[in-house]
Amino acid sequence: MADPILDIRGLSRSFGALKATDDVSLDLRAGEIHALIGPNGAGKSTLIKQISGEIAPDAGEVRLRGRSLAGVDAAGRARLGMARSFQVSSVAPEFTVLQNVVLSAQGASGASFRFFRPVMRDAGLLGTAHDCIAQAGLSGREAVPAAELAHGERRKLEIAMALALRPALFLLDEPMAGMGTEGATALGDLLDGLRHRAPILLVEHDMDAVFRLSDRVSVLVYGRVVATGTPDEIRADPEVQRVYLGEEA
Amino acid sequence: MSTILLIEQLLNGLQSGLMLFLMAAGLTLVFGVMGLINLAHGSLYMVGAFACAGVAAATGSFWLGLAASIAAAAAAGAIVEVAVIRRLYARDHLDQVLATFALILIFSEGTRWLYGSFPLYLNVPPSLSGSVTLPGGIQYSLFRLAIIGAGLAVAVGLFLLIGKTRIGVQVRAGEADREMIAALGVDIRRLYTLVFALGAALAGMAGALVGTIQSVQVGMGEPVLILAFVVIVIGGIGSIKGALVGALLVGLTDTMGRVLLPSIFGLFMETSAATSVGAALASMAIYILMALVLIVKPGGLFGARA
Amino acid sequence: MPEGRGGRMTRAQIVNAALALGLIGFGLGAWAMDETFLVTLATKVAILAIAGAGLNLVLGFGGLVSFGHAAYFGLGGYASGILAHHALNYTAMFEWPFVFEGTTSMPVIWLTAMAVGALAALVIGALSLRTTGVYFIMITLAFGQMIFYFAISWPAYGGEDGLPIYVRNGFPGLNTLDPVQFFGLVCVVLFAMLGLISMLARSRFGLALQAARQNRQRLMAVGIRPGGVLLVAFVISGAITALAGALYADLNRFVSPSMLSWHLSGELLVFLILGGTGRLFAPLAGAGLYIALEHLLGGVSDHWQFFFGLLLLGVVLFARGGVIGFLAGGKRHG
Amino acid sequence: EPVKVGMITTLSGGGASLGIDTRDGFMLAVEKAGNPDLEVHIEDDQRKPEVAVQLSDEMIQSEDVDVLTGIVWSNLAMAVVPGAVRQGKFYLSTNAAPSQLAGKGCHENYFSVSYQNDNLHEAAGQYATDEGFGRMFIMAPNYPAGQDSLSGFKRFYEGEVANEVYTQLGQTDYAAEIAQIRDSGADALFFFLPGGMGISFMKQWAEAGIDMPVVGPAFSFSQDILPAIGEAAVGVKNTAQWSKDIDNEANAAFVAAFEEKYDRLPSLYAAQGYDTARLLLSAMEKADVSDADAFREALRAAEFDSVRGDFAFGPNQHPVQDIYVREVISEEGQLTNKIVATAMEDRGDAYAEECSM
Amino acid sequence: MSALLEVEDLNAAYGASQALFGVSLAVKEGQALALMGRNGMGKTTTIACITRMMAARSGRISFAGHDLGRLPSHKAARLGLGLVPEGRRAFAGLTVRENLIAAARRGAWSFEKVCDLFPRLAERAGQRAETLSGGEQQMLVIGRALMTNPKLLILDEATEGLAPVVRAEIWAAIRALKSQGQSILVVDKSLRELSSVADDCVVLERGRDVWHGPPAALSGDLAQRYLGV
Ligand SMILES: Nc1ncnc2c1ncn2[C@@H]1O[C@H](COP(=O)(O)OP(=O)(O)OP(=O)(O)O)[C@@H](O)[C@H]1O
Ligand SMILES: Nc1ncnc2c1ncn2[C@@H]1O[C@H](COP(=O)(O)OP(=O)(O)OP(=O)(O)O)[C@@H](O)[C@H]1O
Ligand SMILES: CC(C)C[C@H](N)C(=O)O
Ligand SMILES: [Mg+2]
Ligand SMILES: [Mg+2]
Repeated sequence: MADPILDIRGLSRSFGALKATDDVSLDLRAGEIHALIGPNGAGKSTLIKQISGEIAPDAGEVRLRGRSLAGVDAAGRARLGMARSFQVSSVAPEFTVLQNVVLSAQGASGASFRFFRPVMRDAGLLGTAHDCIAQAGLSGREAVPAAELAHGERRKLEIAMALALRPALFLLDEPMAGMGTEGATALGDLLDGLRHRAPILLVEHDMDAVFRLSDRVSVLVYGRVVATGTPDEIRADPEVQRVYLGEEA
Repeated sequence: MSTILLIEQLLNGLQSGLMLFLMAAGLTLVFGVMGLINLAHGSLYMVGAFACAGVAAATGSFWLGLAASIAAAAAAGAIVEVAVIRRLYARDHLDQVLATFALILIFSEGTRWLYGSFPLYLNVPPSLSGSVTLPGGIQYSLFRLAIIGAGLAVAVGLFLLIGKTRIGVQVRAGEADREMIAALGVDIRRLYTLVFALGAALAGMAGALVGTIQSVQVGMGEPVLILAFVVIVIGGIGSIKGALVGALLVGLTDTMGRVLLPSIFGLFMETSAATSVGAALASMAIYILMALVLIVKPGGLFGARA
Repeated sequence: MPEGRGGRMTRAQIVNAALALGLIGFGLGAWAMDETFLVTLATKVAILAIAGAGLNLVLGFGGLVSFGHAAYFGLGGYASGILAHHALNYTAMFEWPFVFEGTTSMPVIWLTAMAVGALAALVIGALSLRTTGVYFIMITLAFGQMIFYFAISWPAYGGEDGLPIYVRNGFPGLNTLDPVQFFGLVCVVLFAMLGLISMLARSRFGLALQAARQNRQRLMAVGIRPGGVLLVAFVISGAITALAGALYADLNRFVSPSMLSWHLSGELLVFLILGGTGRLFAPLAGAGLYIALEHLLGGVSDHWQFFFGLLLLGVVLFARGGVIGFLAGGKRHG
Repeated sequence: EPVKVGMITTLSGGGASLGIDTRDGFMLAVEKAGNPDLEVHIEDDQRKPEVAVQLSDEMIQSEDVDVLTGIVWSNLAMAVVPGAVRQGKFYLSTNAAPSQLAGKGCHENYFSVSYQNDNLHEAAGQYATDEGFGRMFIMAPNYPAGQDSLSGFKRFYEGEVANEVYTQLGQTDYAAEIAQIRDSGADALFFFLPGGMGISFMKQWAEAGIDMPVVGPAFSFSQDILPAIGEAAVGVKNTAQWSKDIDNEANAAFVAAFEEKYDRLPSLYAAQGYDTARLLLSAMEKADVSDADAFREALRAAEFDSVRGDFAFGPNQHPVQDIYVREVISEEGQLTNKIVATAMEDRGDAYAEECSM
Repeated sequence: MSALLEVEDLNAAYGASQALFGVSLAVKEGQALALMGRNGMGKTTTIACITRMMAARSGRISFAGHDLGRLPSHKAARLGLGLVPEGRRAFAGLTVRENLIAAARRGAWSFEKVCDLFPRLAERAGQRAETLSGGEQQMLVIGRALMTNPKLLILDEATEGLAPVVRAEIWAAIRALKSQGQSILVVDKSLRELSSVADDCVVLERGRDVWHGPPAALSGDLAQRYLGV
């Protein structure tokens, strides 16, 4: 089997006495959706932040295509191809949808110190942006400032921005939260197609989506990975049922 | 330098620090806790000083003057909050800067209109005038000792009010999300008026105390305002403990810098030049201190947030 | 700046054009009527607008509230004053590696002032950008105050007394002592700077800069480091404001530490807010209104500052988004 | 031909009291003279150099004044005077007289009617020497006028300087300095702290209860701020070229008229403003302002009855005059100054030689 | 039984763009009403008008016999509205305990009872809200609303981002609350769980209330049409 795109080894991070992640190892292989589930406060977002470089781990390392990312900051990791969405929508509120996505495309292009040409007339960036907006299901809302979007629409904008980075992999922190059944279904279909472009590490509490989409599922409890397996294996795991799934399994 | 002189200078630093704390505490409440940049805080300090001078002159009693300073500043604060500030919470900081800048002009020129350009004076009340001999033979002004006491008492009171009471919790909740705390049934408008008036009262009291040992004049609040901002930024905005520590640091740095730097430069320079260079560096000292603190701790010493 | 929707942009453009024409018209009109002083006043507005434009780049677009921009303004002024001082007194400014006796040539002075401003902004910016929000406001103030006190107590160039420039510096082909020619020169600089800023704001750099104001976390996540973007903006801003300082020194034929004082930093902020933060023409609108009110009210009463305060208060409370926001409507950007 | 005077002085903000007195003294003389050919424009400089420059531009360019006057502060004078005199205007200083303008930078159109900035400090030094103070503690703010002040003092002081301290400009708390003074064991204290700084210092000084003679230039004890200092000032010695009790007709008339018109006692600044106007009026009697050379000669002659008694200009057009030592006294419930000695007679200044006029 | 909350012909707008067009709904004492609709259809806007966080253009809102028309939002809340807002909005700098007591009013719900409902919160009582996990924050704001002991509990997407077990617990809690007679207005995406508590449903589409009825009737075609299920 090919080497994993993303390889996480022994990541630990404590906040005071609390071990938010505790010696977590997992990997993300080409073409897969790897779901990360676990109770609230298990450390999923903390793990994503360590992968994306927003917070530094106390121990352990992250490798992207075999290359260690130690010392690379969040912006550097984004340039290396990590696209992430935030659990709480994080966009530029005064920018329009289009400007937000163009910003993302510009980031991917790596050239932000250009002082002369108007960016909103850059055909290349605009093309990418319109594409991604359409894929995320936001067509027609390009000119609306992000602050005026309804909650669910802002979630979609996050997805569009991640797409525009043309990433090597996606780190999605609860992308479906707040989206509504219809939106979640559409997003599921989108992710389903996306995995072949770039693998996805998906944190989600929407179990329908998780079991429908993922190739593998890891379960994080109190900062530790307690199980990894196929959706069916996880669904059947009594421990996972007890601490996380409840009667839903 | 003799030990006695050194101790006396430390006391001076402590006293000027606690004086600053009275200003800074009100500012940090309004600024850190209510999220409002109030440049007019110095004007409230001035209002307190003028009220004290006016009432003390009319009644002959410093204590009535002091009470009047607190009342007048609190009233001025409440009026300003209701008439102007209240409309600004939802705006960004910059609108607040402009509006409170306008308030400075109004207060300063208004006071000048009423009292003229000539400074007023206040006398230390007989019961607190003169100096006492402290253990070790240190002569120290009684009034300044009283200021030290008042500053410490206010520090404790505020610390309890903000940290330990439900009112404090509600005010801080208001700073985090004003709309939300109102939607939960707290009359945040009235609460803010009260807090603002409290901050103003402290500033007014500081103005009266400082006016008594210095002078009462239009514009007296501005330099103190800048220093108070320095203090709360060093300490970390919104933290009463930070304001206290910051104020003491600034007071001590300023006093000791003024005293020590010229003599230090005197060790290897000609006296006149040394005193002048030393004095120059001393006036920069607190700003250097602030820059250093912020470079090392970008959120101030006790700042909750960056 | 973000492209507005529909007719909004044009309305803002009309206001901008009116402001530009108003300034030029006022200056020329005053000149035609032989009111030399009013030409000088218009020149002052234009120069302060340049300084404000420098601040606007970081504040309006980048969201950095610098409370220490007087530092660059004053450094630009002193660059001009010191160069002219040596040139006029025929004293060497430095003798190594070559003897340099200063200069009275504006282009050279301008470049020097901008270089000095940029350098100061680079150092101060690099240190200050570690902080955010109010802490940033205060650390920039701190650096400003340090330079201010330094200028006051450094006797070589006049200290608190300041440094006179007996004759206005020269510009090739112009008689800068003629108020209207100097006014014209300043206007050209002003509109060049506004053009530059407008271009920057629309560029890729500008998009990143404005994103840095709104959400630094997001900017990082798309692979752009806000620190670098903001620092570059800060340096450009320092250079522009220093250029204004050099012009101001020439207007007054005098530099003093008051150019470095926090009052001036505050006034620059007030111009921007009064004009409408984040609007390209805010500095011009704000400085124009401020100076006009100051001038008109000053004649009415000794207590004019009282009424001035009331007027300013009225503007904040009732004209949201500053003068331009009030006139042009539309969303404010900052 | 009428003479247009532009008066730029500080009428608002801190320090307004000095400008107001200057203006009131000047206008008192103008009104008493009732000369219809004298027209005065008064503007407020807010104590800001750049505002002063703009006002002078306005007066010179738009209002076409012949004479400028009124500036209180040296830094404003440095900003305005060189440009104004180069444009052919006369400048008559009612107060500020920085050394640069007395020495190398002197100009034929520039006259100081008050003094040269150092004079009062020099006189204080002379007085300290005369009194036999062997060790003096000297103190001033750290800015050029403060540095000049201490060097002026030392120029004529022959004893030992116990300590030399520069305070911060605008400082209001002097606890640290007072502790140093107490500790120094000096015979006497000389300080120069103009305006609010002096008020604060004196009040704190009195509180500290240190038994040490105090000497200073008149600025800290002039009539406009004495009431603010209060009883603390009584007994302090200060040096001035004028006092309300100088015994001559002109002075008596001035003091009476000033009190009558403004209902307060005149200060040093009022006297200086008054003398300046009287000098100008005397020149107008003798020459037409459009003939600059003649007018200048008439000014130089200084043929007017100064409230100071004898008055003459030295070669650099700064006064040559007596400087007195005054003591602060309480008189009819009011604090005021009384002459107790003459510190220097016919004193010119230290910079006249550098002036090549 | 008379309606606790009654909204009639509500119109509201964000600046120039109208968001609500004549919405009407009613919550009866002791009952639960579900407000449903796709993203951006006006659910949150309706709630903002009811809680007086946003001024309606026109329409009538009455609650417990009072007209909410002109009341400031804190007064409306004191009449007994308890809001769990969309997007959580816990007071970031305050500790869990402080968040809970900040707006507490006397009644059956106390700190201890909330901790019984959400033991997680008891464990984290001294931690600042901004450092809580998403789900913990969600529990916190539900607890915060309960601590005001409201007559009507308004939940806007209260289970967003919660683990299935917790979600189940919260739905259980909501059902329990309702069985104790608590009146509830609830917005959620999950039709299945809504059906288990709601007595009545209102569906919004583009700012209009296009459908009223019991949850059981909202299935098949209707659900597909209005909710995309
Ligand atoms: N900055 C911090 N300081 C202290 N504790 C923190 C901090 N950040 C997170 N925590 C704690 O670490 C634990 C893990 O938080 P994290 O946000 O990673 O959870 P999560 O698995 O994403 O949960 P959820 O599904 O609810 O979003 C939580 O208990 C949280 O309170
Ligand atoms: N602050 C705002 N400014 C302008 N328009 C807004 C604002 N908030 C919401 N809107 C618009 O109002 C409409 C209704 O939004 P609302 O938030 O009420 O929808 P919702 O039904 O709660 O959606 P969701 O399920 O996504 O939360 C949407 O078209 C949205 O774009
Ligand atoms: C009033 C005086 C103290 C003024 C002083 N001569 C100055 O130049 O500032
Ligand atoms: Mg999470
Ligand atoms: Mg909603």
